[in-house]
Amino acid sequence: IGEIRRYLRDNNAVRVSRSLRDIAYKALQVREKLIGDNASEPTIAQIAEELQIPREEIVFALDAIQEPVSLFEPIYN
Amino acid sequence: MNVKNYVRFEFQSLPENISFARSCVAAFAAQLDCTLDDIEEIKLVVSEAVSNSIIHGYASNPHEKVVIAVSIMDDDTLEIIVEDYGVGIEDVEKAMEPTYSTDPSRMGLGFTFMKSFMDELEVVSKPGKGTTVKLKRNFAVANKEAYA
Amino acid sequence: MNVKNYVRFEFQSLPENISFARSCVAAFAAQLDCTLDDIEEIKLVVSEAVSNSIIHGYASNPHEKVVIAVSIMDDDTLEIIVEDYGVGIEDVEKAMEPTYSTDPSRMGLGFTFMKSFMDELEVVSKPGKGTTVKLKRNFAVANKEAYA
Ligand SMILES: Nc1ncnc2c1ncn2[C@@H]1O[C@H](COP(=O)(O)OP(=O)(O)O)[C@@H](O)[C@H]1O
Ligand SMILES: Nc1ncnc2c1ncn2[C@@H]1O[C@H](COP(=O)(O)OP(=O)(O)O)[C@@H](O)[C@H]1O
Ligand SMILES: [Mg+2]
Ligand SMILES: [Mg+2]
Repeated sequence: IGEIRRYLRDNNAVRVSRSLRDIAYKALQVREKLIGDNASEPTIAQIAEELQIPREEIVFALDAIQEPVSLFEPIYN
Repeated sequence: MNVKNYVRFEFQSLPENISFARSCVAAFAAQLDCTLDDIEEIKLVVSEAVSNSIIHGYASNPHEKVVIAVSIMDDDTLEIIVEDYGVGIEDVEKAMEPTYSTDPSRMGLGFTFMKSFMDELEVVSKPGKGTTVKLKRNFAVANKEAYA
Repeated sequence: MNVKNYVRFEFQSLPENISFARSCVAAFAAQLDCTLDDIEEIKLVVSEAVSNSIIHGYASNPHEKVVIAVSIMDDDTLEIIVEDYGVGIEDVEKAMEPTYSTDPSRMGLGFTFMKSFMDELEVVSKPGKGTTVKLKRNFAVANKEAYA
């Protein structure tokens, strides 16, 4: 069991669960900071690097706090 | 063009899968050198195409299948193909006109958004057979600056 | 068992797709009534299975194909199937033993994690043909309380 725990820790496999909201909020904060620093819109790779979170998790997190489906089209009804 | 990475999804024509598909395609596209704004546009475009397949193509029957194929080409080009095997479109040119919709309660702007957020939009449809929507966008830096 | 929702995806055997696949399966699984910790465990399990296909099955050749099929059954059961068409496993029972690995630099705990985080693990493999890993977990409340 000790070995398994060490493996998990070393591989950063099971990390402290962070809510999608939390990740999304941090991503938006970092984006603002990077815009301030570089006077240009950062790429997702730059945000991911700064947060040490995989790019796809940032994308899913931001999607989770968004309005469902389309901003423009009512889907049902 | 050289395909650098590729994914193909098949999923049930359920409304909850619109947002799932949108997130997955966006997550895959995030491998390209692009911004959060670019990703928002890709999400919108995928939502429009997938919801068209479910709502129009399958008349909201949840037991059908939607297919999405996404390719990253030459490190800077994204190609998204959304396919259904539903009712198809009689007159594609007409369907693509802004504000045209066969459903009076809808805005008829889906194809207009797809065209304006992507560099290329190609729709192939056969009544009774289904519809294929092919979307392409280049994210090369030169290209980005041209818009600035 | 009644399939409530289903997605199947195929992608290239590239290392960057491990994290992509993991996120997609997690997003799909989030339709179930489960906790953040459950989702983290599902991610881990998918990473292990997909990386096995890429690293062992395909010896890290990026031009091959990995397939994942995910089903939600009866509102509370998740089934994940990860499939490759790679070298296969000679002795599945041995491969599943804790700390067994054909690569001395690895820990040999992938299957052990899959078994411990899921309710069912089934591995079918044919040398020269490929490997199918089927994982199942039930998220019913009764089940959850038994662990509490
Ligand atoms: N996948 C599809 N299958 C069948 N018909 C479609 C499909 N996609 C679009 N259409 C037709 O094209 C029309 C225009 O589509 P769109 O621009 O997205 O507007 P809207 O969805 O608001 O009607 C739809 O009203 C429908 O008649
Ligand atoms: N998809 C696969 N294709 C071929 N061999 C595999 C596959 N998955 C697992 N194996 C074999 O089973 C062994 C044990 O796998 P695992 O428990 O994940 O440990 P590890 O990946 O650390 O070696 C691997 O070393 C490999 O020999
Ligand atoms: Mg539409
Ligand atoms: Mg392994």
